[in-house]
Amino acid sequence: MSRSPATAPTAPRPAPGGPPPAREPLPARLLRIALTERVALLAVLLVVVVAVFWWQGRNQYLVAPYDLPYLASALESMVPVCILAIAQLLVVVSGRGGIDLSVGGIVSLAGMVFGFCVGPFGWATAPSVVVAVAAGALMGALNGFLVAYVRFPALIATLATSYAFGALALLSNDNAPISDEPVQELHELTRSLAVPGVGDVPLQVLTFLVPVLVVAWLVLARSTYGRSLYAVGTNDVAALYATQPVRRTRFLAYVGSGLLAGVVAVVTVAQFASARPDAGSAGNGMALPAITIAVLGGVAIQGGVGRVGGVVVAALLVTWLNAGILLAFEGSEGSRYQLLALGLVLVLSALLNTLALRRYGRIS
Amino acid sequence: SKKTDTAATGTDGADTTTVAFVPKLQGVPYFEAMNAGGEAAAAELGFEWVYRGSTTADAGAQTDIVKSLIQQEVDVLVVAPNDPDSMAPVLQDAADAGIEVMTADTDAPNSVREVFVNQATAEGIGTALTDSLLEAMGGKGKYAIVSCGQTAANLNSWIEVQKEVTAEKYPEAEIVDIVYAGEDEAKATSMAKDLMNAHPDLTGLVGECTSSAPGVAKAVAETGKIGQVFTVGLGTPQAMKQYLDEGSASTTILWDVEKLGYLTGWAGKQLADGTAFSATNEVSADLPAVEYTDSDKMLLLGPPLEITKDNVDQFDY
Amino acid sequence: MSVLATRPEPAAAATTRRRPVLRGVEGQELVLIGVLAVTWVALSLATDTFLTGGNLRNIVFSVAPVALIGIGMTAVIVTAGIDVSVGSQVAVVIVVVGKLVRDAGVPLLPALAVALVLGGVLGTVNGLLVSYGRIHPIIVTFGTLNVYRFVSLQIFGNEQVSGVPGTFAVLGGGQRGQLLGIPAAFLLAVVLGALMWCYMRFWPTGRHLYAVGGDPLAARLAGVSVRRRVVSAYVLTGVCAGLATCVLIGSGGLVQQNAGAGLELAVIAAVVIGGTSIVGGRGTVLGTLLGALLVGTITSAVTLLGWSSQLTNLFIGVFILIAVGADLLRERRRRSR
Amino acid sequence: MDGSGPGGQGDVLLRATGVEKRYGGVRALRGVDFEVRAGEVHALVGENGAGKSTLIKIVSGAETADGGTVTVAGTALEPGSTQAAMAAGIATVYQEPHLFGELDVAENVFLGRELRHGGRVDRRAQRARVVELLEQIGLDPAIADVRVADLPVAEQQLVSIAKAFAHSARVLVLDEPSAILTDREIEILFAVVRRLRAAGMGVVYISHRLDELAQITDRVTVMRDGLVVAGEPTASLTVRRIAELMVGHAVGGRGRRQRAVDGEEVLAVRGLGRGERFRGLDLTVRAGEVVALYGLVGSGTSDIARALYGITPATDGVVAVDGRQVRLRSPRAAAAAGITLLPGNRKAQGVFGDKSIAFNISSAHLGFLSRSGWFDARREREVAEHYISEIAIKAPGPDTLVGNLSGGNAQKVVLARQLVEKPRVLVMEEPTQGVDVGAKEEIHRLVLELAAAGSAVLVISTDLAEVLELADRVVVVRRGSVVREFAAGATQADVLAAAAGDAGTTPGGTAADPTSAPTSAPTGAGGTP
Ligand SMILES: Nc1ncnc2c1ncn2[C@@H]1O[C@H](COP(=O)(O)OP(=O)(O)OP(=O)(O)O)[C@@H](O)[C@H]1O
Ligand SMILES: Nc1ncnc2c1ncn2[C@@H]1O[C@H](COP(=O)(O)OP(=O)(O)OP(=O)(O)O)[C@@H](O)[C@H]1O
Ligand SMILES: [Mg+2]
Ligand SMILES: [Mg+2]
Repeated sequence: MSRSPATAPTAPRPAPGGPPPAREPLPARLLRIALTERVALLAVLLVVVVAVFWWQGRNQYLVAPYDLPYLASALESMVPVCILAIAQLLVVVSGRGGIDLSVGGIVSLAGMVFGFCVGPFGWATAPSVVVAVAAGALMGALNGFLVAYVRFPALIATLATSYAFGALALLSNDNAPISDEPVQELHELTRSLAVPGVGDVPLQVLTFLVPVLVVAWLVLARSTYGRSLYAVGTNDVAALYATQPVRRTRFLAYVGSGLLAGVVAVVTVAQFASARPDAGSAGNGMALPAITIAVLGGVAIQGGVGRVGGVVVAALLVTWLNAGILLAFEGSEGSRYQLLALGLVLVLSALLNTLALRRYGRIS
Repeated sequence: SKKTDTAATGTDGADTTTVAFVPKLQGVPYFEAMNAGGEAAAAELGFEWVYRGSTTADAGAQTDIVKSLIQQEVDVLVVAPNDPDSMAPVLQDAADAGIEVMTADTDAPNSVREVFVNQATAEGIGTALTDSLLEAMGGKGKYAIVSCGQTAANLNSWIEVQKEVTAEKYPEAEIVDIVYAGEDEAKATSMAKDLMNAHPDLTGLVGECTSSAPGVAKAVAETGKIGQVFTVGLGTPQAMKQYLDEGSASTTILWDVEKLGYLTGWAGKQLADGTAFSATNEVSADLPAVEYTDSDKMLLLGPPLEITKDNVDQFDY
Repeated sequence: MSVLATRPEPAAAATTRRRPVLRGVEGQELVLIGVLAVTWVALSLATDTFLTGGNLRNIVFSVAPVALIGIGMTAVIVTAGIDVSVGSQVAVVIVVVGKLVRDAGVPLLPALAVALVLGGVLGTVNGLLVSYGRIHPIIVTFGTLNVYRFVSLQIFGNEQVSGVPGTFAVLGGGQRGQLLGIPAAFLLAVVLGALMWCYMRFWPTGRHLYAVGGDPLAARLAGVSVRRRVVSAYVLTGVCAGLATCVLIGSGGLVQQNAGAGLELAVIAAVVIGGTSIVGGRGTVLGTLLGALLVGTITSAVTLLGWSSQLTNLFIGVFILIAVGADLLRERRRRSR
Repeated sequence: MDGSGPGGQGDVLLRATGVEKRYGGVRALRGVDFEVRAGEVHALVGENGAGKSTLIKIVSGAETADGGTVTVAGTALEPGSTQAAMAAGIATVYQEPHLFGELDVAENVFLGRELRHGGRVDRRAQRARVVELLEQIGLDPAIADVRVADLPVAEQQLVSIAKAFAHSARVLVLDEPSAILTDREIEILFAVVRRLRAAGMGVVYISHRLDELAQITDRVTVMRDGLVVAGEPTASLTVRRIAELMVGHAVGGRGRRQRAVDGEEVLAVRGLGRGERFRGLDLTVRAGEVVALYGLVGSGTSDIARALYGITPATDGVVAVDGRQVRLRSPRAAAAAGITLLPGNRKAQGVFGDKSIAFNISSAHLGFLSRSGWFDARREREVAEHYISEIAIKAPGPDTLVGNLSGGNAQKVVLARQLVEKPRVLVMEEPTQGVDVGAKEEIHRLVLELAAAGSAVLVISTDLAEVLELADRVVVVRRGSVVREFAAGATQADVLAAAAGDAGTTPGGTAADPTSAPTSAPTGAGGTP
């Protein structure tokens, strides 16, 4: 199971003396990849979901058309959760039960910092953004120190800090959100951008999400640090023997997670034109949905395995699935069926994956 | 089955107006009652009423739902925002899409909303809560408030009023603590008990929202302090009934939520038809004279109700 | 033979690095007892209200649900699993049982049975998906977290269950829920906790839970029926969730749709604070109960001290770090010796 | 010779017929027939990846065969069930020790088949039994209630052997038990095995130390590429013949080498020490020299290795490489100083199980394989492919998961990692653990080439024959300090005596043991029993 996403399928070993293994026909090959590679599986699912809803929309089965503009505008709610899922990807891959429950708290607190800078302090946007993101990174550094150097279980360390950060956010402005004039003007950062043929794409997709994804991909898939991270996550003792700076590598993963949470804080404040002390904890909070997306995207909770691609496809799938479901019901049932859908997608895709892996003999 | 939504896809200029109402969250009796009122109005005044709420009370989920309604091209959009300022941007989007925007139950002052349907003024609610509690407490003594979401704008505005009124009208009374239990009745109960333990001379508790009102009453009942500690709160009648009957809750302050829903629906219809509101409006037989103040574009349902064990059975929610 | 039996050298290590396992109380438990003791003493000195029956009752009662579910969760986490769906399990059980006792007037014992069985069923689904479906527990339970929540909301059908009678008052927070002045719910948690502690310590199948968590392959090779053990842990958790639900209903009143929301984190926190290793193979129920107690104490302490309630979570966070950190330092010192 | 006991006369206890097993594309077993008789010790040999472990995993129910049947005393065995296999009387010691670090030794031995008393685990009885067992296999009974995680890997191996002995079995399967044991421990093991054979038990014995076979086994079955290629009485085979059968072609013998080493000092260690683990270690290794550090389990050699590699840094003493003094605070520091370590515990310290061969080899050379922070995947592949052919790693390609490799091939991958950047000082712990004759020769050749190329090599091995074969000097460590040093050409008896100290082991004492004579024949294809 844990092997599936990150490793290429082992090519058949030419059995010496025996007949050379028969070449696998293309369709069979595609099927195998679609079933064994989590990313491929999700991609197929994504296409199916969109196609079905689009068709239903065309034939008036939905209360409104499920068209490109709608899909585009739905991306707005995907940006935060997707970035935070990438943050989880970083820390989960770093291994030893890695996880970051504090992203919600960081979003709240960094968001308040941002709000204070822009509002009461009246700073320009650019420096405020830098400060907010830096604040996020700093909080991540605290997590990283506790987990990598003091060796706290990540779950406990980040749970504790999430309580703390959340409380500080509330205390910072005595429960009140900051939403004065300059903060409201921040909404400009997330106004929608008319893209010919598509419709209005939320600006933050281009200004925040895409850059984050590109950088994350480069770091994880192409950089030396990425390699070190996967090594540490797979077996940190072996990594130590392979001269990896185990503690620093793990530490940096949490810094990265905090930094991304800081970015999300900026996006959220801009999107809602107000810095809310409970931004990251309202509703179900931001941590669990992010972890859910990461896990759906094939990030193996035991570490060392996970890809940016998988997380992105998972985020798209969930976002557009939810958007469709809302249109499928007149009344309030929609948001309930969203829960059902998410649950089923999680379990069934994983089930399909394991069955396939057994079928294709990749797990013994 | 096909959703025959002539109104929803308003392209074919069909005449039925659609008024959509987005509550803070679905399933709570309060908003379900508003929904009932809205449906009643829709039936009588002839428009389509859409009620769509999320399963969690947060701005993000609410935004997604508003988006789906914009996509649906409803004519009027009514929102009870979880976080007023956060709703402003998406309400702007709705207005840009040519939708009439209004708020009900909770206002979004800095938004483009054309009217706010207010159940009662903060003054009205705050004063009613304080008066009825101190009446039970005999005009003096220490009391504490168990509120819900720390950031809930309307609750906080009521609490402000309670502080003032207590200070001015009841010099011998004192608010000793304000705690936040979230939308969780069990937590409210446990915190209320903590408060009673922390202040043995406490004689009053206020449950500021529909989950903490029964919560504090339950705490009093469970600690056997009925008659020593008095509670009031903003609870929905059926949830409060048993506590009102056994006396662990003296009064619950509310308003006729179904009428509020009706008024909301009516107001939506007016907006859609482009009829302006007059200073006092005759909405229906039950709502002969609803006041409208142009300065803050607010329709006011009227003074809050004091629900006691005597009149609690008049309400079926 | 004796000539042949030359011992390998009694490596100097033997004395220092090697520690016998299964001492009476594990390190983390000692630390927690210490931290708790200090906190309680400090609070009784700082306030004259802490050391009152009413307050202590309220503390132990409010931790009962977490403690009860924690008993099952400890087993699950020891097998290197996790169950984040307990909150939603509670939601399903609470609406079903709530409606049963209110609308059908079902008496205590049958209602209790329904709660336990229903919880067990929900747990079984998780267990089967984990063991036979071979899906990582966190995926399974994140999935069922959503599915169960959906189920409960469907049963609620847009209205909370109000006016629930006091069928479960014996487990509730009122006088009727007390035994010798102690909340029965808490006593229940203590008794079940003790039983579970013995089971996991002295019974073969209990020990196997640790083996499964330590190295499932090795466990299988040793002839442990891994799948059965895993399923049993999740079933137990479900049953505990059912029981906790009865405590939550307690003396009746209002049952909300958001029942159990966020409970999973509270429980997992209690378990891990209690010294159970999140990667499996190590942990005890005693630690879990102490962990739950610590969190409960802090929550009410903040109110007792009259501090602004936003501070509560800040203190919970800090205390978690202190309690767990102290044990880490002990371990560190032991290793470096 | 002692080996030809009642061998082969007893009736068949275990019979596997036409066993097939595929792993994805890999055909691990291609219709294997195999049988074990009562009262015989049956050797199963073959190159790395021949399919030995797979076969015994299937016999023990740890894996499910794709074809074929396994019968115990005539009755078919339920496939894929370890319980069924145990119930049928098959006890197995797997190649990699499978124990529970968090549980104590006594509990590990009985886990899954606890001694009970009124439903509860009867700890007292278990402990008593374990103490016996530990004494039989020469372990300190005091460890009965020690966390297994705190034991060195060799002792863990012995514990898992004790586990197999603990239950009255009819067939005992030992998969390379000797791979990480000292010769002394192996002798003890043999004594126990002989007793079991005498008691009419059937024993399957997998090993790459072919010289052992003559001492202990009655019959030899040779496997190659998932097929049985020969099965004959041990008496009728020579080590060389067996080796040829395994490899499939003639293997060249090679006598002990004699060469003068006059390179300059590369590694110089003065008064190195760490607490009670080891102290006052003086050691020098010249360019082109191979020095062996020999000691019994727990003697501290492993700790010296860890100190030289900065994992658990030394507390006192100085280390110099090429005359420059270096501070070995972390593995990175050691690597920077030109020291690399081939770790002794492959599973825990060596491999990244679910990662590819390429990943495993490159993991210690990310800097070397990167340009300004960006990783060069193409060069990584090239390096991997180079070593796959260079040291004959049996695998489909660089993308193969190391977790799917046979024990010996995994070991080769870890070794390859040490060679990439031509280290100045190469420290090797058990360099050929679980490696077949052919591979062993290759690895020895590599080590010598590396030395010849001017590196200093420090071999830490408990395989005495290997030590004597490779080393220009043998440094014997006991209780954490050097007790003696031998030049090339020392006899096993001397070295062993020095290592074991006077604790009942004089050369005489060893000679008294009839089996010790063959032991002193050098391993590898060289000698004959
Ligand atoms: N003495 C040791 N023996 C075996 N394994 C060890 C030892 N010390 C540490 N490890 C393993 O290696 C991992 C990393 O250890 P550590 O954090 O010290 O690496 P590091 O190289 O010191 O990091 P950095 O270089 O950034 O300080 C730990 O998780 C532990 O499992
Ligand atoms: N779990 C697995 N998945 C895929 N291939 C495997 C797996 N286990 C073993 N193999 C392959 O099966 C073949 C036989 O492996 P096996 O472990 O039986 O070899 P072996 O004879 O024990 O070698 P060694 O002496 O090195 O232990 C090897 O090619 C190995 O790569
Ligand atoms: Mg093998
Ligand atoms: Mg050693």
